Amino acid sequence: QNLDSMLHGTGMKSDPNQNKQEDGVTLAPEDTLPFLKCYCSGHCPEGAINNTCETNGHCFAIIEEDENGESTLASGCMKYEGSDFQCKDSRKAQLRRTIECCQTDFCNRDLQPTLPPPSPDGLFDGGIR
Amino acid sequence: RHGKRHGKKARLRCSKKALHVNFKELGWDDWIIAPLEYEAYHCEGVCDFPLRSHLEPTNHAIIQTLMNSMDPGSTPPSCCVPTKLTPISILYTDAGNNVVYKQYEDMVVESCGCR
Amino acid sequence: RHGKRHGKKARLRCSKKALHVNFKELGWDDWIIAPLEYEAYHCEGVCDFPLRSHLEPTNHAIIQTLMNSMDPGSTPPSCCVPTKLTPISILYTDAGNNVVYKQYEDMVVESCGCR
Amino acid sequence: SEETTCAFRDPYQNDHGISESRISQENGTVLCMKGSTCYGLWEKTREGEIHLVKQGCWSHIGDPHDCHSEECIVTTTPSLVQNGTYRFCCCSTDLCNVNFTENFPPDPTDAMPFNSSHTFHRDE
Repeated sequence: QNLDSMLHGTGMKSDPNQNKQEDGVTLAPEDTLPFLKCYCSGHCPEGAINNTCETNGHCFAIIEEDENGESTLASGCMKYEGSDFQCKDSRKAQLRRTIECCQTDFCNRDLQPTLPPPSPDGLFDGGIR
Repeated sequence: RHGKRHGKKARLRCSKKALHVNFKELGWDDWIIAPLEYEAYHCEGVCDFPLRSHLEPTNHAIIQTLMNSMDPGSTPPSCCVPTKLTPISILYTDAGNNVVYKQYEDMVVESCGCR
Repeated sequence: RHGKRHGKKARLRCSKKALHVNFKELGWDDWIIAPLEYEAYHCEGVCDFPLRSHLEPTNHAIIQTLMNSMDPGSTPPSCCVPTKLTPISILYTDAGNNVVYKQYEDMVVESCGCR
Repeated sequence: SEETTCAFRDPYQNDHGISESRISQENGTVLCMKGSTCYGLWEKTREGEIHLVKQGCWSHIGDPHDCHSEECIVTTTPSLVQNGTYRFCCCSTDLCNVNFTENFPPDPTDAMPFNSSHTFHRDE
């Protein structure tokens, strides 16, 4: 079997982040370059130095409880695109968690989100700030 | 407790892992001249909430991740896949036994993300 | 026997499935005015050899699929993810309680593929 | 499908993604891209007063069944925003978003049936 027949010589460019400019609309926030520095822990990008990451969106801190009731605090960088959704989170998540977002350098280092109270029916009314 | 889970294996989050490709083992050393092996990497790990910015999530991946955290049984999580890839050059002999130099696109993972 | 596996549940191949998103259920009807629900679809199913052309596999996905079929334990298969997405319009109120009309990119799956 | 002309009103001037060239300020209309539909948003107070909030192009429909009627009919229960007083609808013919009619299931928690099926005109 020949690699050539299986592989394409000039593969499709898979750059999902084309700059989406449409008839004169200026650069949207989601297309700006990273400018905000945040503190990261728990899941930093590869090559992050001094627990620092960069983004064009928000810094965040999140406390979440796992299936065994153990809670973890983590923090990091969140892209602008979709931050409306991620910072508002959903109050109907199965596991208890609270996320807080902010937009100044390293503002998430001192954030101390607290877990929402468990709700009677096992689901909880997740807190978002 | 920042980012540490004691006693419980921290779930591997979406990241780039090694994937060594050996064309000889694939049985292609009868038509590929060089290279006979290369590091392709691959992407592996969970895509959980919140999707960090270096994972370049689309809005759809973010919505799907939220729906998964509401009801894991009905909606699968988003998937950890390559988001940036680079080419490699390959020297091989074609059907007419000519030696051909070609650049094959999207052969090496540069970065991973959740989609 | 073309394409039929008797007695064994045919494995679901990578394809587009329904995913109905209800912003009210997500608890977002306190900031989103319209729409309050939409069809986002999602991608699900196995990416097995050979990867069909409509799944628009990258060269890396083809190589990874081959390596997986040689040694499933050491290399995961490529993953079924959205390859084309379209936007939706949303009317919402921002932090200043202004009504904003915005086009959110990449919200609806148009096609799926293996990456 | 052809381009659609819709009534246009954007008091906050914060619409993202509509280029100025397509807006005609004098008669308050906008020429929407191919495949787009029109939308309108009004506020209906408890006393029944109607205030126009926004009108324009609805370019990307979330649900394939939405926005294909010739008239602007409010068919879904309003969101909680602004205490449920907003009325949103979308439609697909020229200037169909000048006014709206209501035809949505009353909110079970609402004592006074707040939905009546008749036409409300644009703020003059």
